[in-house]
Amino acid sequence: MSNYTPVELMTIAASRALSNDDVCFVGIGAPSAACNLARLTHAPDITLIYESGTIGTKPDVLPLSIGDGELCDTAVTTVPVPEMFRYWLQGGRITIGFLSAAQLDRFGNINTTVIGDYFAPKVRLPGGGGAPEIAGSCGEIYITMQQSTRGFVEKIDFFTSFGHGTGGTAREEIGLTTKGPTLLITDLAIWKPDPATREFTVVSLHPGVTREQMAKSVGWEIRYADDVETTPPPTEQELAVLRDLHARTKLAHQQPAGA
Amino acid sequence: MSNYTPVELMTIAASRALSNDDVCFVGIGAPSAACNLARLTHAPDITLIYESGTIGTKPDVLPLSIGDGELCDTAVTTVPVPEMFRYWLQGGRITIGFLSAAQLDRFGNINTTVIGDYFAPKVRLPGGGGAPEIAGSCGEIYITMQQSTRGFVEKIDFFTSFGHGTGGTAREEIGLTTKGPTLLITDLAIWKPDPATREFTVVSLHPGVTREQMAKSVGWEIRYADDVETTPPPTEQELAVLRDLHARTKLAHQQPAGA
Amino acid sequence: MAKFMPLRDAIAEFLHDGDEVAFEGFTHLIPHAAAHEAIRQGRRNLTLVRLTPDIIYDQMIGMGCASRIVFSYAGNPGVGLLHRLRDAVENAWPNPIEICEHSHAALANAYEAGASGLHCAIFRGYKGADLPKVNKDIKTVICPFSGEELAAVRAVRPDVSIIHAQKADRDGNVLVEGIVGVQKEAVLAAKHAVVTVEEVVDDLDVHPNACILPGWTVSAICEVPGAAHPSYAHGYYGRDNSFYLEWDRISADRELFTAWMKDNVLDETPKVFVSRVAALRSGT
Amino acid sequence: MAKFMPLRDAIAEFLHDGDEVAFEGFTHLIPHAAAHEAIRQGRRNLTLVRLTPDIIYDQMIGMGCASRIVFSYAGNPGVGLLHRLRDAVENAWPNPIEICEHSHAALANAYEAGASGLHCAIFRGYKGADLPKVNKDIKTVICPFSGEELAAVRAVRPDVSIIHAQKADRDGNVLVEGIVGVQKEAVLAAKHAVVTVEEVVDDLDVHPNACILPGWTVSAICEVPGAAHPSYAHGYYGRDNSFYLEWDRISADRELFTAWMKDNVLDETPKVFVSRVAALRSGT
Repeated sequence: MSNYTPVELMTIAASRALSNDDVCFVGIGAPSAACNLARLTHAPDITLIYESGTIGTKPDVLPLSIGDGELCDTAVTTVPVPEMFRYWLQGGRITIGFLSAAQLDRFGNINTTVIGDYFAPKVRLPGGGGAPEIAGSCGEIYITMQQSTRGFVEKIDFFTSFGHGTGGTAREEIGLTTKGPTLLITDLAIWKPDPATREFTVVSLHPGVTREQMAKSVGWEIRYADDVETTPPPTEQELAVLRDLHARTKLAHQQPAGA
Repeated sequence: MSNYTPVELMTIAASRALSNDDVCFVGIGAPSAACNLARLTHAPDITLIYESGTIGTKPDVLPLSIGDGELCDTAVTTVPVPEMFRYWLQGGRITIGFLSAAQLDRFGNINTTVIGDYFAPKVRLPGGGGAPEIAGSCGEIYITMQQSTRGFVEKIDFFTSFGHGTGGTAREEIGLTTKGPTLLITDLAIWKPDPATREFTVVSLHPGVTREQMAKSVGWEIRYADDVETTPPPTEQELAVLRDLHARTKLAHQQPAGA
Repeated sequence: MAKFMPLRDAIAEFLHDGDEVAFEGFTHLIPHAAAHEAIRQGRRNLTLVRLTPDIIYDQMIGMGCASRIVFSYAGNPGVGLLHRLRDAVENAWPNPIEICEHSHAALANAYEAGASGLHCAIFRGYKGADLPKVNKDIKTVICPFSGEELAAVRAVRPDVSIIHAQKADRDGNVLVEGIVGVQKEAVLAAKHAVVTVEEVVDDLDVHPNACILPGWTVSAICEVPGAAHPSYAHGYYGRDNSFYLEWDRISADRELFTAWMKDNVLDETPKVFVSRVAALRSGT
Repeated sequence: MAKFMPLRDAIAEFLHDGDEVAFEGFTHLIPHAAAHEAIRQGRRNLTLVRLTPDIIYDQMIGMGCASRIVFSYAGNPGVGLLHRLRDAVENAWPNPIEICEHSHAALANAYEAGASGLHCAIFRGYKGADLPKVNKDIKTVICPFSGEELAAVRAVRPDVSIIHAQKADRDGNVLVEGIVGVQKEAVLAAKHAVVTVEEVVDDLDVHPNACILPGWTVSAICEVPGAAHPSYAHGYYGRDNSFYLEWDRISADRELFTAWMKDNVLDETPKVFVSRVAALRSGT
C-alpha cells in the first residue's frame, strides 16, 4: 500500500497509539481524525471528549468546529464548559490529550499564541484555548504536527503550554504530576522523549523518509534512537476507513446542514 | 376572627411580610407554610427556592422534607446542590431567607447546633444545614419561632449563624454586606431590630398578648418600640387558605404517596 | 468501567472496613438498600460522609458501622432529631463517634472540589459562625483581587461513593434525574462508585443535558428496584413520609431499634425493597 | 423580570458605550443577530468578553466597536485565524485593541466565579505557561490543606451578557439546550442579560434538570428566529459550515469586509436571520 499521503500516515499512526480504554480530549484537525479512525477500527469503545462539553461522542462525520451539532447529537451526555474543565479535565479523568503547535521545541513545549513579541506580535495566532491545562492535567500528551523548520524551532517565542521545559525533571520541579508529551507523530516520523533528558528522539521513520529529509524540516540537531524502526504503512482497511470519513466530512461541510 | 391559634397568626404575619417580587430561600415548617400562603394569597408570583435545588416551585401540599418530589414536580427548574449554594445563594439572588432557632439571642444570633459544650453536648441538635450562609448571603433574614425562655436566651451556647453579633455595626465589621435579621415573627409578637443597636424590639403584639406574658417567655429584658401596635388578626381568607393547605398536607403525609 | 453485579458482591468488593464512604442523595434517591447491605456485612470504622445523615446514617451509626461522621445537617427532615446519632454523640452508644461538621454550602463545595481534583474549595461563608473554631478542615484564603477573606474547606475525596439512580443502560451509563443533590460530585470525587438503579434499560432516552454518569466513571451497577425506600425515586415511586414519622418512634429506643434492624435489615435481602415501594408507585 | 421587546430596543436599553459585554455561546447558539444590532447602533469602546471571539467578534472588532477584548481562543474554528482581530492587534485597524488573554479553563472558571458572586476563581492551571507573565488578572493562591500553588483568576462580571437560546415561555423562563457552553454562567455573572430566542412558547415542556434561566434572572427577551446564524440552534437548524469557510475570504481584505458588513449588517434588520437559516433546517 504505497498510495497514501504523509498526512494520512500521520493520522493513521496516531490512531494506532490509542486503545479501547483511552479517554481522549480531542482537538480539531488531525487529532479528531485520528481518534475517530481509532474508534472506527481497533478501538470501538474509546471515549472521545471535545472541550465543548460533549462526552463519549461518536460523530459520523468529523466536526469542523469543536462544537458542531453532530458531537452533541451522538454524545452520551453534554456538560457545561466550566464543568468540562473542572470535573473532567482537571479531575484527572483524561488519559490522553492531543495538542498541535505553530512552534514546537525539542522538549515538546508549544507555542500557538504569537510569533514575535507578545505585545507587538509579528503574527497574532489564536492562543491557547484549552491547551495550557490539557498539557498539565491529561495523563499524557500526544502531539501531531507536520514537520517544517518554521514549526520545529530551537526556541519558541511564547510558552503557550508546557511540555518538558528544559528537559529532565522540569515538570516535577514545577509541580506537574502528569507525564506530559510522550509521543510526537509527524508526517515524516514518530518521536518519543528520551527517558532521561526528555528530548524528543526519532524512534521510527515513515517509509521512504531519509535523515537528510528530516534534517531539512527540523530547526535543531535531531537525535535518533539507537534502533530506528520503519513505520508500518497504512493497511488497506485503515486507509479506506480514513478516506471514507474524510469524504463524508467534506460532503457535509460543503453544503448547508439541512439541505 | 378570633378562632385561630398563635402559630397560625405567626405564619400569617410572616406571609404578609412577603411580596410578589421576593425570591425566598425557604426552610421547612412555619417558613414553608408562610411562603406558600403568600403565594396562594397576595403574592402569586413570589419565587420560592428550597435548598434541595428546586427553583420557582409551587407545591400544592407542603413538603415534609426540603426535597419532597412535589417541589421538583412543580419547579421551573431543579439544579444540583453545589450550584444552588454557589450561583443562587452566594450569587446574591435571594431577597429573603427564613431561619428558625433552638436558641436565639436579642441580636438575632442563632444556635441550632448544640446545647452545652460542643465536644460534650447536653443535647446534640441537627446543626446548621444551610443556615450559616443563608444568614450571610440573603438580602435580609426573617426569623420565625415560638417564644419560650428555653429558646429566647441571654446568651446562646453556639453561634450556628450570625445575626447582628453584639449589635451595632458588628456585621459590617466582619465583612458582611447584607442586612441580616430584619424581622422576628413569633407566636406572640412582631419584633424588628433597633436601627442603631440592632437589638430586637417589639413593634407589634398579637391580639390579646400582654407584656407580662411576653416577659415570661423571653430570657432577657424586652425592649418595646415607643408605639407598639396590635397585629391585625387573620382575615377569613388567610385562615381558610392556610387551613386548606395544612389539611391537604396532612392527608398527603399520612398515606403512601401512590395510594 | 462499570460491572453489573449483585449488590451483595458490589459492597463486598468495593466497601471495606475503615473506608471513607459517602452514601449520597439529597432527600431523593437515598441508597438505603446499599446501606442495609453494608450493615449486614458488618462494616466497621467507616467515616460516613453525607450532607444530611438522615435515617440512613442513623441506622448505620446505631448498628456500629461508623467511627467518624462528616455532615452538615443531622436531622430527620421535617420530623425531628436523629436519636441514634444523638445517642452516639451524647452517650457513645454503641461506640464513640468523631464528628466533622460543616454547613451545607461548605460540604457541597467540598464535594465539588473533590470532583474537580482539588484539595480545597473556596467560598463566601461561615462569617461570624463558630464552626471554624471546632473544625480544622475549615480555613481561610484571601482573594488576591478583592482582598476579601473567603472560607476554604478541605475537599471531600471518599474511598467509595454509593448512590441510587433511576436507570442505567447496558453500557453502564447512569441517569440521575429530579433532585440530583451532590450525587454526580460524590461519584466523581471518589476512587470507586457503586450505583444501585431502579432498572437497566436498552436506551436511557434522555435529552442532551441530563445528569449522566458515563459507565467508565462507575465501578459497579446493581439493579435493585425500590432501593431508595423510604426515600423516593422521581418517576418511579413517592417518598414514604409516614415511615419518616414512624422512624422517630422506632429509633427513640435502643431495644426497639435493635429489634427493628434485626427483622427488617439483618434478616432481609435487597429483594425486599421492591415490595416496600409497591404502594408508593403512582401513575407518573 | 424579563421584558419581551424588539431586539433593537433591548440593545438600545441595555448595552451602552464603554460597557463590558459578553456575547456568549460556545460554537453553538452564538448571538449573531444581537451583535449585528450593536454594530448598527454604533456601540464604541466595548470590552468584549468571550472564550472564542470567533466571527462574531471579528465583525464587531472590524467595525470599531471594541477597545478591549477578553478571550481564550481567537480563531475561526476549524478554518484558521481571525483576520479582523489580527488586523486590530497587529496594525491597530480600525483602532488599537487591548487584550486580556486566558486559557479556556481560566475563563470558564472566571465566569463561574462571577455567577457565584465571587471576585476570583482558583484552579490547577497555567503551570509553566507564559500567560501569567502578560496578564495581571492571573495570580496564585496556596491551597491551605495541600500547600499546592493554584492559579487564581479575576472573576468575569460583565455589565451585560447577551445570549441566544432555543425558547422562552410567556413568563420569560429561558431554555438553553445542547452544547450549553458558559451561557448560564455568563447570564448569572452579569448585571443585565439580553436573550434572543428562536421562539416564545406556552410551555417549555422539558425535563426537571434542563438548563433553564428563570425569567427573573433575565432583563430582556427578543424573539428572533435564526439569530444564531452562521452558528446553529440545536433542534432548529444546523451550523452553516460553508459560511465559516467563506468568512476566511471575506474577512481577509479590509474593503471586502467593509462592503460585506454594509450590505449584510448595516443595511439589514434582525428579520433577515430567519431567511438565512431556511436552508439549514432539517427534520429534527
